[in-house]
Amino acid sequence: MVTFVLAGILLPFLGSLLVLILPRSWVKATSQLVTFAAMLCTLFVLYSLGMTGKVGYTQDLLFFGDIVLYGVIVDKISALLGSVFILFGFLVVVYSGGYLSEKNRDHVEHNGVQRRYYFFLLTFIGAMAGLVMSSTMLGLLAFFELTGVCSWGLIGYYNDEKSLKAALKAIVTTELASVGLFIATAAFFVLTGGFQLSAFATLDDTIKTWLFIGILIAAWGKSAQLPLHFWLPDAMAAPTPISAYLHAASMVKAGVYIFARCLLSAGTVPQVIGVVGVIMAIVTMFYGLLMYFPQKDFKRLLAYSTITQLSYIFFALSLSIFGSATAFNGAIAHVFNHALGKGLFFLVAGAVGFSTGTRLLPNLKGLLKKMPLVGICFAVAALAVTGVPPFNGFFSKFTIFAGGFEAAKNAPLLMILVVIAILETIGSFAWLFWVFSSSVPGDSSAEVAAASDIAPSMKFALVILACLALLSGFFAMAWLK
Amino acid sequence: MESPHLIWLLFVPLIASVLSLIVHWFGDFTRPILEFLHLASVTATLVLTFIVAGQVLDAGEALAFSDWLRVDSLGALFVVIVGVMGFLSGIYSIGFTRHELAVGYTNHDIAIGGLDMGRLRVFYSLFHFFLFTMLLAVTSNNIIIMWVAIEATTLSSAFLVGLYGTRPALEAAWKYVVICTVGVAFGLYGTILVYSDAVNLIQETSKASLWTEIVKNASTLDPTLLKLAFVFILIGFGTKAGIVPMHSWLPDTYSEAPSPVSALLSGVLVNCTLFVIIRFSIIVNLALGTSFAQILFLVFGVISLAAAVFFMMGQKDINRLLAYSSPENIGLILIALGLGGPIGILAGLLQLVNHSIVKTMMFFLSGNILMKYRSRSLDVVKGLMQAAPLTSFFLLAGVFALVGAPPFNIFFSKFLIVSAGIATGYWWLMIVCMLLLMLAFTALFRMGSSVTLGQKPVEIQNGESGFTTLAPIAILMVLALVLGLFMPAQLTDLLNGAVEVVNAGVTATPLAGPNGSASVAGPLGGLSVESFFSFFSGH
Amino acid sequence: MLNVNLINTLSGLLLLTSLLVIETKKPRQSAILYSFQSLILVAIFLALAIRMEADQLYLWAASAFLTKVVLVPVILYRALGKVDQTVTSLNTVSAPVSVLLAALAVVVSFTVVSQIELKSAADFIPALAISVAHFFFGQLCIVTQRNLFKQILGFCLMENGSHLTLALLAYRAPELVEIGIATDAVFAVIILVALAGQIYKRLHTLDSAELQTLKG
Amino acid sequence: MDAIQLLISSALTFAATGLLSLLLRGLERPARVVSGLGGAAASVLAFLSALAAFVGDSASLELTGFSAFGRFVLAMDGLSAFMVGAISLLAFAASIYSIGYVHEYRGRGCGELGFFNNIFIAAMLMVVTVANAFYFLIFWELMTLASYFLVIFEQEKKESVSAGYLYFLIAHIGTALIMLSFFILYQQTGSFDFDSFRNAGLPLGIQSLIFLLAFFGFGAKAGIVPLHIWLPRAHPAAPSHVSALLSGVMIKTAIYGLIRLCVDILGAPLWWWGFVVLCFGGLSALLGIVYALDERDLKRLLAYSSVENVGIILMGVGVGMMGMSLQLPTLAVIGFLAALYHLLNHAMFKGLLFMGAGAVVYSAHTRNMNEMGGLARAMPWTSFVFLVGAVAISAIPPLNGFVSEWFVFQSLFIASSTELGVLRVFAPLFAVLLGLVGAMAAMTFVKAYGTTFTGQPRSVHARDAVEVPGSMLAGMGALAIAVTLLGLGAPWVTPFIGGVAAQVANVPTETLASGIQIFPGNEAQGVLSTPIIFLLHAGLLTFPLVAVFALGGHRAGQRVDADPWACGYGYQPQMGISATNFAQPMLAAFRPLYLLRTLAQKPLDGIASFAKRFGASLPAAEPVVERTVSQPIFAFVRTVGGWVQRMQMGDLRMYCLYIFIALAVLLIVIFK
Repeated sequence: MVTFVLAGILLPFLGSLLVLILPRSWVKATSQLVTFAAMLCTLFVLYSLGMTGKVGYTQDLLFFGDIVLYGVIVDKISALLGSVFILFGFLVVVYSGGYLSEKNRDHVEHNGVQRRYYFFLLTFIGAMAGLVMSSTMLGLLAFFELTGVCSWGLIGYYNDEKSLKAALKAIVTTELASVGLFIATAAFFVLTGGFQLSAFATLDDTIKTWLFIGILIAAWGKSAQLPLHFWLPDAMAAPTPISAYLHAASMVKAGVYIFARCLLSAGTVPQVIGVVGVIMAIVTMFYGLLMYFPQKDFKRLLAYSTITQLSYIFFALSLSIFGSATAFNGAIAHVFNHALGKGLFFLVAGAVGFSTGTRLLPNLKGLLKKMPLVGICFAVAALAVTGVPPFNGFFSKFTIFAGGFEAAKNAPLLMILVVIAILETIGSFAWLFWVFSSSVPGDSSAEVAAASDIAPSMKFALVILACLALLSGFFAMAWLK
Repeated sequence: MESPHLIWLLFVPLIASVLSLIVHWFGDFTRPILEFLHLASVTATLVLTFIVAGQVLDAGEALAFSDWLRVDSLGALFVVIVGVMGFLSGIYSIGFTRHELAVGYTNHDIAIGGLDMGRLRVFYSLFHFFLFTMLLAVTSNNIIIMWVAIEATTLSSAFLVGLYGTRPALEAAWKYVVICTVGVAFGLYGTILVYSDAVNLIQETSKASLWTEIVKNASTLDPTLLKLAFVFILIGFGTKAGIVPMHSWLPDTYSEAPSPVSALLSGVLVNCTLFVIIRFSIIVNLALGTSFAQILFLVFGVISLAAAVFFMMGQKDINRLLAYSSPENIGLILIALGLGGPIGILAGLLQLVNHSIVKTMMFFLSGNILMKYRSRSLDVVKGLMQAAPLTSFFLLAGVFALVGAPPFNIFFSKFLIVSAGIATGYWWLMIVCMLLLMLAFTALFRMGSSVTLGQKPVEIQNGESGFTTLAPIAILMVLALVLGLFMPAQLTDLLNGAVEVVNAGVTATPLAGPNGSASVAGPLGGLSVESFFSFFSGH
Repeated sequence: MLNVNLINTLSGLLLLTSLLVIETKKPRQSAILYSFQSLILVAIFLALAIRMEADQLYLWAASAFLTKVVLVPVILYRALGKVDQTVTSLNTVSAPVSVLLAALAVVVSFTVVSQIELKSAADFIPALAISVAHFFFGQLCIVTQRNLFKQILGFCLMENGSHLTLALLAYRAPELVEIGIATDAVFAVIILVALAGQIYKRLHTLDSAELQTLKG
Repeated sequence: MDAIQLLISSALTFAATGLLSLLLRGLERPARVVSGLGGAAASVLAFLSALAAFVGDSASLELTGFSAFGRFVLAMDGLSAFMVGAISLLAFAASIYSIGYVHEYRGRGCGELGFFNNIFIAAMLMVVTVANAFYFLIFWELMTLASYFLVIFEQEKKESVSAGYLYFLIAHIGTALIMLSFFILYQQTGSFDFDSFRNAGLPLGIQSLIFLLAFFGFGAKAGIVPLHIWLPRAHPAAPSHVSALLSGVMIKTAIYGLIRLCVDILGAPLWWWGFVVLCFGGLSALLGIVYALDERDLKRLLAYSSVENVGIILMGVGVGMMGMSLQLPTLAVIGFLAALYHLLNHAMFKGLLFMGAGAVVYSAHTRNMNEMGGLARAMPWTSFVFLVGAVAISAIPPLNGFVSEWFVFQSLFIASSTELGVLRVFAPLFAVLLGLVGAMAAMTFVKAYGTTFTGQPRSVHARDAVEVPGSMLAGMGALAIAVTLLGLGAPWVTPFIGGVAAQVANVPTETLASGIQIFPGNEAQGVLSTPIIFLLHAGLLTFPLVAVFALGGHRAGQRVDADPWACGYGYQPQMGISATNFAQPMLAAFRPLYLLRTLAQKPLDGIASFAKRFGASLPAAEPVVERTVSQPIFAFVRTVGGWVQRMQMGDLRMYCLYIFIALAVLLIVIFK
C-alpha cells in the first residue's frame, strides 16, 4: 500500500523532471498523464483504506541512523485530503491545458505551452501530497517550504511587474511565517530527539504551548489569516487555474493541515492555544467578510472568501481543543469540501475571464444566457461555498457549528463566538449570492454577449468539479463518521 | 601516516603555475596547451585530494615534511573542498576564459572588460598558485606557515581580482590587497603571540610552531596572552574570512573579479581562513575553556549575519548581492560554532560545506549571466528565462538552495544550526537569526525573480553559454541536492572526525556510536548514517 | 650582556621614526626614513641576540637587513621615481591629530601589554608595548594617508611592529619561520607596488580618495 | 405498501420525473408532460401514503445515515400525514395544471422548470416527514433552493431576480435561526433526533430561547409581518403553478415546523409563547389583507392575501398553544383544529386562485388588474373556478374558507372565557380583528374578481384573451372541487383533522364528535354543519326572490340591454371600477396602516445609506494591515539597510579603521 502512497507523491515529481526534459509538444500530455496516474494511486489508497476499516498506519521511510526523517502516515485524514489535493491537481492540469492558450482573452500576451508552469505545478502537487502524507515534523516543514517556493514560481508566471511583486510578497510573507514552524520543528527535534509526530503527545503542556504558537504562526501565514493575510488577494495575479489550486484548494490548506496534524498527534492541547486560535479566527472571519464588499475583481472577492473559509477551519480546529471531536471532523471535512467548492468557483472565474476577457464583476451580467455551463457551475460553486445543502459546504459548516456547540457546553463564552460565526456565514451568503444574482441570471452585458467559447478541457474540469461539489459533502461526512 | 601524496598535492598546482607562465613560447598553441596543462593540474589535484582524504579516513591523519604538513579529519574536509571546488572552477574557467578572450581586452575605461593572451597566461598561472596557497593553508601544521599561506593567498589572488585591468577592477584589487594584508598582519600578530607563548613551554623549539604540539601543551599556555592573541587572530583572519566589520573588501572584490575567481574566493578561500580560525579556537578552548571563543564567535556571527542581510536589501548588483551573502553565511557558521557542542560544530561545518557548494555555483551562474549580458545590474539583466532557460533554471534552483529551501542542502544545515541553538538555550537568538535570514531570503528572491523573469533586453541573443560553463553548475546542483537528501558515508565520517577534532578540547567523550555505516531502509533505500545524528538521539 | 634599557630605548626610537615616516610629505623621503627605521630594527635584533644569546637572531638581523633596509626601500624608491609626485602629500587628518592618535595607540598598547605575564618578556614590557604601538602606527598611516605609496609604507610599519614582537617573544623560532614572514612581506610590497603602478598607469592617480567608485 | 414506502416512492417519482424532465430539456413538450404527469402520479402516491398513515398506525423508517448526526428517520404521525395530504392535493392539481401552463415558457427552459418544480415538491414532502433535525435542515434548505430557482425562473425580469435574492436571503436567515434552536437542543441532548429532543428536559429559559429562535426562523419562511417582505415579491415572480405551491403549501411547512418544534417537541409549556404567536398572527392577518386590498397586481394581491391567511393560521396555532400551556385540552384542540383546517383550506383555495391568476396571465399576458376586465366572457371556465376560489377565501359559506375561519372564531371565543386575564382581554379583540379581516378579504376578492373578469376589457391584452387549455382547467377544477368538498364535507373532515389536532395537543381524540349538529352538546364538540348553514343561507337568498316574485316587482328583474350612461359621455372602459379606485375608500380609512409602510421605510433607508457609506469606507480599510504593519516594518528595514549600507562608502581608509575599531573595542571589552 505504501508503494501507492509513494507513487502518489513521487509521480508528480517525476513528471516535473520529465516536463523539463521532454519536447515541448509533449509537456501537456505528460503532465496530464502523470497527475492522472498519481490520482489513481491516491484514490486506490483511499479506497483500500476504506475497505480495511479505515485503520490508519504509519510507515517510516527515510532515516538518519535511528532517526526517522520522513515517513508516511495513512489514516482517514491524510488519505482523504491527499486524494482530494491530487485529484484537484489533475483537474487543474487538465483545465490548464485549455486555459493556457492564445484564445485566452484574459491574458492575450500568452505564448504557448510553458515548461515552467507545468514544472512548478507538478512539483507543487508532489509537495502537497508529501506534506499531507508526512508522519514527521521535518516532512511537514520541508514540504511546507517547498510549496511556498512553487507558489512563488506560479504566481509570477505572467512575468509582469504586478505578478512578480505579488509573488515576492506571497513568498516572503509565508516564509516569514514559516519561521515559526522552523523553530518549532527544531525545538521538537531537540526535545524529543526525533521528528516523529507521535512523540508530540509525550511533551509537557508548556512546551506544547510554545510549539503550537510556532506552528500557528506558520499556519496563519500560509493560510492567509490576519495579520498575514495580505498576500493572498494580491496573489490573484496568478493564472486562474493556479489561484484555484493553490489559493483555494491546496496550498492555503497546508497551514491548517499542519495545525490539524499536530493537534491530532498532540493529544491534549493547552486551552490557551484554543483561545488564541478561536479569537484570531473570528477576527479574520469578520475582516474577510467586510472586505467582500468593496471588491470589484471577481478573483479578489474569491480570495477574501477563501480567507474567511480558512478561518472557519481554524475556528473549528481551535474548538476541537476544547474537546469536540466533531469540530475537528468538521474542519477536515471543510478542508475537503472547500477545496472542491472554492476550486470550482475559481475555475469558473477563470472560464469567465477566458471567454470574456474581464474579471470585473460590474461587467459580468447574464452569464447563464451566454454560457449555460459556466452559469450553472457558478451557481453550484456559490451554493457550495456559502453552505447551502445539498452542496458540500453545508455539511462541513454544520459539523463545525455542531462541534462549536459541543465545545461550548464546557465553555459557555464560546457560544457567543459560534453564533458570531453563524452570523458571518449569513453575511457571506448574502454577499456571494448577491454577486451571483447580479451576474448569472438575466440579460447579458456587452462583455458577456461577446464571449467566446471555453475549451473542452475546461468544460471537463468544470463538470467534474460541479458534480463533486454536490457529492463530496456526503462523502466527506460519511468518511469521517 | 607519512603521505607522499600530500606533497604531490601541493606540488602539482605549484608546478602547473610555473609552467603556465612560460608556455607562451609555443605561439599559436599557447591556449590549447595552457588549457591542457590547466585541466591536467586540476584533475590531478582533485584525485590527490581524494587520495589524501582516503588516507585520513583510513589512518586518522596524513603527514609530510616531518609533521610540517598534516591533514587530519578537519583538514581533509577542507582539502576536499579545495580540491572539488578547484576542479570545478577549473573546468568552468576554460569556457569562461574562452568567451572573455573572444570579447578581447580593451584599454578603454569600461565597466567590464575582456582578456588577452597575456592576461590569460597570468590567469592560469595565478589560478594554480592560488590553489597551491589555499592547499598549503589547510595542510600546514605549522601555525606560522599557515599565516604565510593565508597571506600568500591574498597576494596570489590580487592580480586575479584585477585581471580585467579596468578602473573598478583595479580599485577592487587595491582594496582587496591592502585590507587583507593589513588584516592578516593582525593575524600575524596573533600567531606570533601564540607561538611566543608556546616556545617558552616546548623544549624543542623547532616544534613549538607546530599546531599539534601547541594543542598538546595548550592547558599550560598563558591565558591572558592567549586571549590577546585570539582577538588578533579573529580580527586578522576574520578580515580574510569576511566577518563584519572587517568584510569591506569583499563585495568589491567578488563583484569585480572574473567569475571563476569570485567562486574560488567566496567558496573556498573564505573556508580556508575559517579553518585557521577554527584551528586556533581549538587551542583557545583547551586553554581557556570554550566560553571565550564561543562568545566571540557568537557576537561576530550575529553582527555578520545582521549587517550582511541589511547590505543585501536593495542591492542592485547581482555579484555584490551574492558577495554579501557570504558574510551572512559566515555569520551563520560562526553562530553555529559559537553555540558549540557537537551539534553546533557539526552544523557549522556542514553549513560551511554547503555554503561553499552553493555559493560557488551561484558565482558560476553570475559568470554566465555576465557573459551573456555584459552587465551585473538587476536593471539590465532580465528575462533570462527567455534568453537561456537552462541557466535560468539553475539560477532559480541556486537561489532556492542559497535561501535554504528544501530539498537543498542548506536547508538541513540551517535546521541543524537552529536545533543546536535551541538545544543550548538560545531560543531568542535563533528567532532573531531566522528573521534576519528572511531579509536575505527576500533579497535573493527578488534577485532571482528579477533576473529570470521579466522581459529580456531586445539586443540579447537567445542561447546557453556552453558545456564547460554549465556542466560544473550542474554538478554542483546535483551535489547540493544529494547533500540535501542523503549524506554519503565518507563525508559523514569526515564530518564526524572533524567534529571530534574541533570538539577535542571540550568534552572528554568522543562522539557516541560506531562509525557511519550505510544501511538500506524502506523502498527509497535511504542511506542511513548512524553516527551522524545519533548523538542527539541519545541526548 | 646588554642593558635592557638599550633595547627599550631603541624601540622608542623606532616609534619616533615611524611618526616621521607617516608625517613626511614626500613619499621618497618616507622610503628613506623607513630604511633608516629598519636599520634600528636590525640593531634591536642584534642587541637582543647578544642579550638573549640567541643565535638565530643574527640570522634574523641579516635577513631583516637585506629585506627591510635594502630591498623594500629600493623597490619603493624606484617605483616612486616613475610616478608623479604632486599628489603625494595628501592626508586625511592634520599632523597634530595623527600624533595625538599615535599617542593614544601607545597608551592603549601599554595598558594591554602590562597585563601580560610572560616570564620571558618581563624585561621587555616597554619594548613589547612599543612593538604593539608600532603596529598600530602602521595602521594609523594607512588610515590617515591618501597616497597609495604611503599606505604601502603603513603596511611595512605594521610588519616591522610584528617583527619586533616576534623577536622579543619568540627569538628562538626556527629561521625558516622568520624567512617565510620576511619573504611574504617583501612579496606583499612588490605586489602592492605593482598594483599601485598599474593603477597609476591606468587611472593616473595615486590618491586613494579617487578609488571610491565601488560602494554600497 | 405502508405509508412510508408510499411516501418514499412518491418522493422518488418526483425526483425521477424531475431529472427526466431535465434530461429532456431539449424537447420541451415531452419534458412538460413527463414532469406534469409524473408529478401528478407522484402526488397520488403521496396522497395514498397520507391516507395509509391515517388508516394504519403511525409509521416510521430508520436508516443509518451517512453523517455522524444520527439516523435518517422518516416518521408519519398524524401531523406529518396531514401535511403530506395537503401537499399532495395541491401538488396534484399543480402538476396537471402545469402540463398546459408551462407551454407559456417554451424556449425558456421547460425542462429545468419541471426539474426544479418536482424537486421542490419532493423536498417539501421530506421536510414534513423527516424526524431528524440534521436531515430536516437539509431538506428545508433544498426546498428553499429549488423554489429559489423557480422564483428567478423569469430571469429576464430584474425584479424576479431581486425578489428571488430577497427570498433566499430571508429564508437563509430563518434557517440559521432554526439551526440555532436545533443546536441548542443538540448541545443538551447530544443528538439531532426529534425523539431525543422530546426528552431534553431543558430549563424553561432555554426552552423559551429555542421557541423565539424557532418562531422567527419559521416565521421568516411563513411570511409573518414584519418578515413577510419577500413574500409579495417572490410568490408572484414564479410561474403560477409554482406560486400556487409556494403560497399554498411551502409557507405552511413553516407552520408545520413551528408546531413540530414548539408544540410537539417542547410541548408549549408557557402561555406567552402562544400569545406571541397569536399577536403576530393577528398583526399579519390585518396588515396582510390591508396591503392586499391596495394591490393592483393580481398575483401580488394573492401573495399579500397569503400573509393574511398565514396570520389566521397562526392565530389558531397561538390559541392552541395557549390551550396547551393552560392545560385546557379543548381550547388546544380547537385551536390546532382551526389552524390545520385553515392551513389545508388555504392550500386549496390559494392554489386555485394562483392558478386562476396564472390562467389569466397565460391568456392576457399581464398581471396588472387595471389592464384586465371582462375576461369572464372570454374565459368562462377560468372565471368560474376563480369565483369559487374567491368565494372560499372570503369565508363565505358553504365553501371551506368559512369553515376554518369559523373554527378560529370559536377558538377565540373559548379562549376569552379562560381564567387567564390576558386572554380574557385580548381574545375578543382578536375575534373582532378577525371579523374585520374577513370583511376586508371579501372586499379584496370582490375587487380581484370584479376588476379581472367583469366589466369591459381595459386593454388589448384583455380583449384578445382566450380560454386556457384543458389541462389547466382540469387542475383548477380539481381544486375547485376540493374547495367545495372541504366546505360541504366539513362534518366528515373535521374529525380527521381534529384527530390530528388532538394528537398535536397530546390529548385523547374522543372529545371531538362528528355529525350534523347545530347545537353541540358540549364545547368540545364545536363542530358546525356546513350543509345546514348552506341551506340557511340558500334560504335567506330565496327569501328576496320570493318576495320580488310575490310582490310583482318582475320589472326589476328585466334585463335592459343598452349602453351604460355616463353623465353624457360615451362609456369608456376606464370609467369602470378598476383595482385602484375600488379600494380608494379603504385606503383612506386605513391610512395609518399604510403609513406604516412609509414609516418603516425611513429607518430602512437610514440603514441602507449607512451601509452604503460604510461600504464606501471599506476600500480604504482593505490595505490597513499592510499600511500599519507590513509597510512600516519594510520601511524600517529599508532605513536600517540604508544606514548599514552607508558603512560601505567606498573609502579604503575607513575600511581599515573599521578593523582597527573592531580590534580596539574587543581589546577594551576583554581587557577593560
